[in-house]
Amino acid sequence: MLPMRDAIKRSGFVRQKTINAVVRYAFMIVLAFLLFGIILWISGKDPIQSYKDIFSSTLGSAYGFSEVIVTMTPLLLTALGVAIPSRIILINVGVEGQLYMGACLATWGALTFGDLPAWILLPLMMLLGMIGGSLWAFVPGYLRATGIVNETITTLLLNSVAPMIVSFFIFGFWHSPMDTNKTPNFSTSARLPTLFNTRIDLSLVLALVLLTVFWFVMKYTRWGLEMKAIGGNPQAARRNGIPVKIYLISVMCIGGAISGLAGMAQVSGFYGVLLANFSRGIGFMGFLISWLAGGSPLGILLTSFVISIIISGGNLLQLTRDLPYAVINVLLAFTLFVVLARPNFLIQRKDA
Amino acid sequence: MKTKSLYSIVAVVMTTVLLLTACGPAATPTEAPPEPTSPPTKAPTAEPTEPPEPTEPPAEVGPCLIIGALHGGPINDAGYNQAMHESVMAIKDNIPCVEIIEAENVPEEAGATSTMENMIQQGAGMIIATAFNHQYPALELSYKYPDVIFEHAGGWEMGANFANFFGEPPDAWYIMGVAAGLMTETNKLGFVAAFPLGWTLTFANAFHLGAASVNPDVETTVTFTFSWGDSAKEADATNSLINQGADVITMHVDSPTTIISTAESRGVYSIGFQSLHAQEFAPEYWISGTGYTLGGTLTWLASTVVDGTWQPIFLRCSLFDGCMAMAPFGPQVPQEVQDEVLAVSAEVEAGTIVVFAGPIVDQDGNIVVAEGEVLTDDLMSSVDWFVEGIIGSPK
Amino acid sequence: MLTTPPSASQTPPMISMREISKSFPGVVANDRIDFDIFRSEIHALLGENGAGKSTLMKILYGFYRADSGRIFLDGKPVSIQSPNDARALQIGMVFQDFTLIPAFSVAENIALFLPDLSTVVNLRDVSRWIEEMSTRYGLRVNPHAMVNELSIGEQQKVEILKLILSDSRLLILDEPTRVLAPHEVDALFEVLYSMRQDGYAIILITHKIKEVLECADRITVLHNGCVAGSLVRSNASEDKLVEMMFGRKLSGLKTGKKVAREETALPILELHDVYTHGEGAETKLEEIDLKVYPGEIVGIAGVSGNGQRELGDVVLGVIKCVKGTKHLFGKDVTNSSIQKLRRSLVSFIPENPLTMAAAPYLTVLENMAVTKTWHYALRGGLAMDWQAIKTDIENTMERLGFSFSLNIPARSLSGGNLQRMIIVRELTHDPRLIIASYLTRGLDVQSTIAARQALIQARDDGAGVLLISEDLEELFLLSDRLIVLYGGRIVGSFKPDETNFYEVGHLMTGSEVQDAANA
Amino acid sequence: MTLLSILGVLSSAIFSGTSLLYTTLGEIIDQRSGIVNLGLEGVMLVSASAGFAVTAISGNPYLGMLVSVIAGGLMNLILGFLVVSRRANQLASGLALMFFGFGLSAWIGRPYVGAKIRGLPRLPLPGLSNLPVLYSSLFKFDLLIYLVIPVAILVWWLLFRTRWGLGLRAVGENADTAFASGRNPLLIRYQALFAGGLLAGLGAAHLSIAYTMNWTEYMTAGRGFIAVALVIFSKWNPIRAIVGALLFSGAVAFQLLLQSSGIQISPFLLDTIPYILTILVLIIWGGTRKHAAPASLGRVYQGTE
Repeated sequence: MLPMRDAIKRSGFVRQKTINAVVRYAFMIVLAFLLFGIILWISGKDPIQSYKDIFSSTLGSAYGFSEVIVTMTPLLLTALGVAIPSRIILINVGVEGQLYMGACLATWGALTFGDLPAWILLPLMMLLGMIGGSLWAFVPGYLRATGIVNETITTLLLNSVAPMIVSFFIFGFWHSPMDTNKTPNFSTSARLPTLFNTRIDLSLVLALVLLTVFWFVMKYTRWGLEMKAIGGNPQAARRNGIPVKIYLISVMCIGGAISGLAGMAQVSGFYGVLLANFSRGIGFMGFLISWLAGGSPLGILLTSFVISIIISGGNLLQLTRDLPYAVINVLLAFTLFVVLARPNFLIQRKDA
Repeated sequence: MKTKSLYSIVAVVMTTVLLLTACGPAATPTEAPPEPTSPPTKAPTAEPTEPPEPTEPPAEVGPCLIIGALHGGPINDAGYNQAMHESVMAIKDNIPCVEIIEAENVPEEAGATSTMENMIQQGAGMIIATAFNHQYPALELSYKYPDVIFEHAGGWEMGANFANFFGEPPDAWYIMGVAAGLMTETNKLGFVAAFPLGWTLTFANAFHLGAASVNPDVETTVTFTFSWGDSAKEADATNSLINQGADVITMHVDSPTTIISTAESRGVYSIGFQSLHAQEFAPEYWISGTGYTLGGTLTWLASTVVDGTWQPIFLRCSLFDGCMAMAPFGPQVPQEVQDEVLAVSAEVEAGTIVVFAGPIVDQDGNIVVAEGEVLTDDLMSSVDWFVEGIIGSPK
Repeated sequence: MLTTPPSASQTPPMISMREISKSFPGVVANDRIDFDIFRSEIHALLGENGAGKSTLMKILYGFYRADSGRIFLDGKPVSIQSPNDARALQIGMVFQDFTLIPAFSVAENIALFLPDLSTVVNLRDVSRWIEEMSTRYGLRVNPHAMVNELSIGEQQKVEILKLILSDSRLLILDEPTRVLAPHEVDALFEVLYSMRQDGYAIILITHKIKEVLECADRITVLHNGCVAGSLVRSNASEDKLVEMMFGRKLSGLKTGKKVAREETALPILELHDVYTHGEGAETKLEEIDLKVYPGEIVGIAGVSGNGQRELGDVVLGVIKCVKGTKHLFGKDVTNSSIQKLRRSLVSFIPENPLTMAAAPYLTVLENMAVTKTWHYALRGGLAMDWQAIKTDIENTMERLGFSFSLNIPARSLSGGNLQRMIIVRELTHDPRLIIASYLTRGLDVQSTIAARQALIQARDDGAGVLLISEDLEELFLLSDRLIVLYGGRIVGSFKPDETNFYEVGHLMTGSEVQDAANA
Repeated sequence: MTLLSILGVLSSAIFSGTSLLYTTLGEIIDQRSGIVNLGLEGVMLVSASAGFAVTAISGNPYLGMLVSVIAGGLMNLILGFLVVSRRANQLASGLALMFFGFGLSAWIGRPYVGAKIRGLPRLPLPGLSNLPVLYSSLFKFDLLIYLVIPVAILVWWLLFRTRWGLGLRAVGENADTAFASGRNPLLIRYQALFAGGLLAGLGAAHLSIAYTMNWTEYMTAGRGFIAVALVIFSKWNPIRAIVGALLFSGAVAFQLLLQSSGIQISPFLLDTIPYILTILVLIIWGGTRKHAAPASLGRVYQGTE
C-alpha cells in the first residue's frame, strides 16, 4: 500500500509547481494575445472585438465549447504520442506520419469489415490503427535502439512518406470515380459514437483515459519508474540493469500506437471517411503541445485546451472580422514563440 | 425580359469584378474582362418558375435573409472559387435586403461543419456550400437544422431542405475542343487535370471529341497533378505537356492562373475553365474559355427562400441557360475559327450536336456508348475511361 | 616564425607561477603552488590523479582562474583570464581529450586556430606550412587527411602542430603518452627533444615515472595539491619519485592482517582470457584472467586509463567480451544482460555516481529503487512498494551510519552524499559480488571509514568484492589480493603483505613492467 | 520518347528544381552551423507571399525578389532569436515558425491570390536562339535559374574556402572548439541563419515570382521538408545538392512524362522516393559509422559559463 503521508507530500510538491507553471503560462499567453492584438490593430481590425469573438464563439455557448473539445481530442492523443517517448528522451517528431498510418489501417478495416457490428468493428479498427501507428514508429525506434540512426530525423522523414501512402491507397484502390480525394463514407458501425448530441465522440473518453493511465503509470508503476530512470540518465539506467534498448523500441511503438489511435479516431469519429491530407498538421501541433507541456498529462490537457480555443475561435474570426482563416496560425505561433523564448520556465529535464 | 434580367446579371457580375479588382492590389491591371460572348440564352431548363424581378428591399431594418456561403479555396483565385464567389455576390446585387457572410479556404469534409454552424449561429437562413467535399457535412447539418435551406454545388444528394445546383460543362468543353482542334498546329492538345475523377474524365472526353470533330488527327494528352492547388506541380505538368509538343493547353484545376501563365510564357495557346478571369493571364495566346456564371440561378434560389417558395430541386443548367459563359476569343484567333466555333455552339444548343452520342470508342477500342445511345448525366459522373485519341491513363 | 632559442638555462624563467591556490567545493586542488618553466626545457609535472596537476595547468592556460597567486611572463606580471589570453602569450595546451574536429581535415583543424588567417583560406598554404613543420620536427601527418581517419597518435601530432603553427612557445601536454603505444611514445619524445632544441618550453603532465626519467629536464612532483618537490633529472630516482608521489608519510604503512580465505570454494566470478574491443576512448583489455572468491576483496590497482573502468564494465556486462568467458557462480554469463547480472546480486559502485549511477532529477528514494524495480513491484508492477524501499534503505543507512534526505531530487545532494546514496543502494540487498570503483572518492573521513567498514562486512558475510582504486593506501588496507592493471593487461598479482607501495607503484606507472610481469 | 521529351524532362527538372536547390543551400548553411530549421516551409511561404505581393504592387519582379529574400532572412532571424539567444529547442521552434509562416503568408498574400504579375523575364540561352522555338523555349531560363549553380558553388566556396566558412563549420561541429579558436558561436549562428534565410527567400521567389507566377496558400506543398531531406541526402554539401535537387525534381518530371505516355506510376509512391532514399542512405552511413552530419547539429550552445 502507498504510504499516505508520502503520497500527500509528493502530490503537494507537484501541486505547487503546477500552480506556478499555470500562472506563468497564463502570463505568456496574455503576452502573445497582446502581440497579436497589436498586429490586428495595425492592420485595421479591432483587436478587442476580435478577441471577444474568439471567446464568445468558443466559451460563450455550449455548442462553441463542444467544438473546442472536438478540436482538442485529437491533439490530446497526438501530444500523448509525443509525450510518452519524450519521457525516455526519444524525440518523436513523427506523430503526423503515425497518425496517417493509423488512419490508413483503420480505414482498411472499416472498408473491409464494414458489415461487422460496431462492438467488434470499432475495437478492431482501434487495434488496426494502433498497429499502423506503431509500425511507423517501430522503424525509427529500432534504428535508434541499435544506434544506427537518430530517431528525430527518421521520424521526420517518415512523416512525409505516410500521407503519400494514404493517398496511394485512396486513389489506387479506395476512391470511387464520383468522389474526389476520399474513400466512400464509412458504415455507421465503423463510426465512433458521439456524446451529448454534439460532435464530441468516444475518442475523447479514450484520450482522457489514456492520459490518466499515462499519469498513473508514470507516478505509481514499476515501468514508470524505470522510464523515469532512463529519462533521467540513460547511461546510469543501463548500468542499473534497466533494459534500455527494449524500452527504446517498445515506448516508441506505444507512442506510435497512440498516434495511430488518433488517426483512427479522426477517420472513424470526426470525418467518417478517409481523406487525403486530412490531418492539417495536428501531429506537429501535438509535438508542440507536448513540448510546451513538458510531457506532463495535466499540462497536455491544459495546453491542448488553450490551443483548441485559439484554433476553433479563429473560425469565427473569418466570418466576422474578414480575416483569412489561416491567420489564426499567427496567434498560435505567437503563443508558441513566447513560451519557447522562455525555456527556463519549462521543466528543466528537457535540456536539449 | 428573361434576356434582360440575365444581361443585368452579367453586368452585375462585371461590376463586382471591377469593384473587387479595384479593391485589390493597386498595380494589378484592372481592366475589366471584355464582355462575354453571350450565346442566345434561355431560362434554366430545370427551373419550374420564372426568375423573379429583383425584389425591392423590405422596409424594416435587418436583412430579409442571411446567406452563409462557404468556399473551399480563396475567393479571388481567378478560378472556381472566384466564379462561385461572384455568383453568390450577385444575389446581394439583385436582392439588396439579403446579407451574405462568406468564408473561404474552409477545410474539407467535417472541418466545414463548424463554419456552417457558426453561420447558422449568426442567423443564416440559407447555406450555400460550393466545395465538392462540403456535401456530406452540409447534408448532415440539414437534418439538424430543418429550417435552414442548404444548397450545394456539384453534388448529387437531395433532402427536405438540401438540394444541389450546378452548371453543365460538357457542352462547353465540346465547343472549346472545337476551338482547340482548329487552332492547333502540332495536332497535340494538353489537358492538365487535378485528379482522375469521373467528371474530369468526362470534360477531357468532351474536349477531345470536340477537337476530333474538326481535326481527326488531333491527340489530347491528359496529365494529372493529384492536387487541386499545387501550383508548382501544375507548372511542371504544363511544361511537360508543352515539351511533348502540345500547343494548346487547357485544364481542370481550381485556379488556372499558373497553367495559363506558364503556357503564355512558353508561347503556347491556352483555353480557360472555371472563371472568365482566366483570360487576363494570357493576353496573347488566349483562345477562349468557359466559366461558371451561376449568379442568376442563385439569385432565383435565394428569392424562393425569401418568399418561402423554395423547393428541393436538383438543378443543372447549361451554357445556354446562362449558368456558364464563354470568354471572348483571344487576339490570335482568326475570324473563321471564331465563326466556326460559334456555329458549333449554335448546333449544340439546337441539339443537332449531342456530345456523348454513340458510338463512342474508348482508348482500348471498346465501345462504351453504343450507337443510338447517349451518355446520361449519372454515368458522366462516374466515367472511368478515355475516348480513343486521348493519351494518358484514366486512373 | 622560429627564432633561435636561447640555450642558456641560467636565463630567468619564461613563466613563473607564484603562490597559486585554487579550490573547488570541498577540495583544495592547488595550495600555494610555485612553479617555474624555462625556455628550452622539458618540465615534467608528476603526481597521482587528483594531485592538482591538471588544475594548475588549466589555470596557466586560462581555463580556470586561480583564487589567489600571480603569474609572471619573463618577469612581468600577466593576467590570464581565458584561453585566448593564454594563446596571445604564446601558451598552448594539448588536452587529454583532443579538441580536434573529427570531420575536418588536418589542415582545416590547424587553420581554425591560425591567428592571422586570411579571409579566403588558402589550404594549400596551410598544408605547406604543416609539411614544413612536420618535417622539421618529425611530426609526419598528411595535411589532407580527415582527423577521424587518424590514429590517436597522429591526432596528437596534429594537436602539437596546431600549437606550433599558432605561434605557441610554451606547450602544455596533458598525459600525452596515456593513449600512445610504446613506439609512439618514443617518437613523441624525439619530437619534444627537437622542439627543445628550438627553444620551446614544454610541460609534460604525467604520472609515469619511467617516462619522466627518460625525457624530462626538470621534475616537479605534486601531492595533494602541494608541491612535494622539484628537482632536476640527475637528482631524481625512481624510488625518490614514487615516495614523493604517493606521500612520504604512507611509505611505512603496513596493512592490517585479515583472515585468509580458503580458495577451494567455487569462485563467485571467473574471467578467463577476456579481450575487449576498445571502442572509442575505451582502453582495450587483453588476456584478462581473474577470479574472485567468496569472502575476498580483490583490489585492482592502476592509474586511470589503464583499463580498470573497462574491467568493471566487462564484469557488469556493459562492455561485451570479444574473446574469453565470464562465469558467475560457475554459470556462463559471458553474454548475459546487465539486468540478469544485477538479478544475480551483482552490484556496482561506479567511479562517477552522477553520470554513471544516478538520475539527477529523480528523488533519492526513486534512485534507490531503480536497480531493483522487480523486487519492489506490487501487483505485477502496477504499484511500487515505497514503504519497503524506505525500510530497506533506512536499515542500510543506519548500518553504515549515513544519513541524507530521501525525498529531494538527487541532484540537490552534494557529491559526497551522492556517493553515499549509491553506496547505500548498492550494499542494501546483500549483494554477492560488489564492483566498487573509487569507493571513497568525495567522502569525508568518517564516511570513508564507514564505507570501508561496510565493504569489509560484506566480505565477511561471504560476498566477493572487486575494488578498483588508484589509492594505494586504500587498496593495501582493504584488499585480500591485489591485481595491477597497466595498459589493459594484468601486470601483477599479489597478497598485499607480500608486496609494498614501491613495487605496486612501479607497476602502475609502467616503470618496470618487464621485471614484475611474472604474475 | 523523343529527344524533345527527354530534353523536356531535363528542362522541367531545372525549372522545378531551382527553388528546391536554393532552399536546400540555405538549409545547408543553417545546418552546417548546427541549427536544424524545420520552419523552412513557413519561411518559404512568407518569402513567396511577400515577394509576390510586392511584385504585384510594384510591377517589378526584381523588387519582389529582393523583398522575398529579405523576408526569408528576417524569418530565420526569428528562429535565431529563439534557438540562439533564448536557447529554445530547435525542433519545436522550427515547427512554431512553420505555423507562423502558414498564418502570416496567408495574411500577406490574401489580397493577391489570383493577381496577375509580370514574372521574372526569361532569357534564352545564348547560342540556342537558332533552334526551333520548341527547343529554344525549353532553355529559356529566368535569372534565378542561371544564378543557381553559381550560387551553389559560391556557397560551397564560402563554406569550404573562407575563414568565415571554416568558423561556421567549426561552430556546427563543436561550438566549444570554435569558441576556443576565438570565434563567437552565437554571432556565427545568427549569420548562418540569416544567410540561409536569404537563400530560402530566393527559392521561394523563384517558386512564386518566376515559375508559377502565382500565389496560393500553402503553395510550397512540402518542399521545405524535401529540402531538409535533400540536405541529408547531399551530405551537407552544396555541390552534391545540385545533383540531388535535379534528381528529386527530375523524378517528378519523369513521372509526368510517363503519365502522358499512358504509363501510370503512382505519383504518390514516386513522391516518397526522396524520403525513402534519404532514410536508406542514413541507414547505410549509420551501419558504417560514417556520419557526415555536423556533430553538434540540434544542440544548444550554452556558452562558456
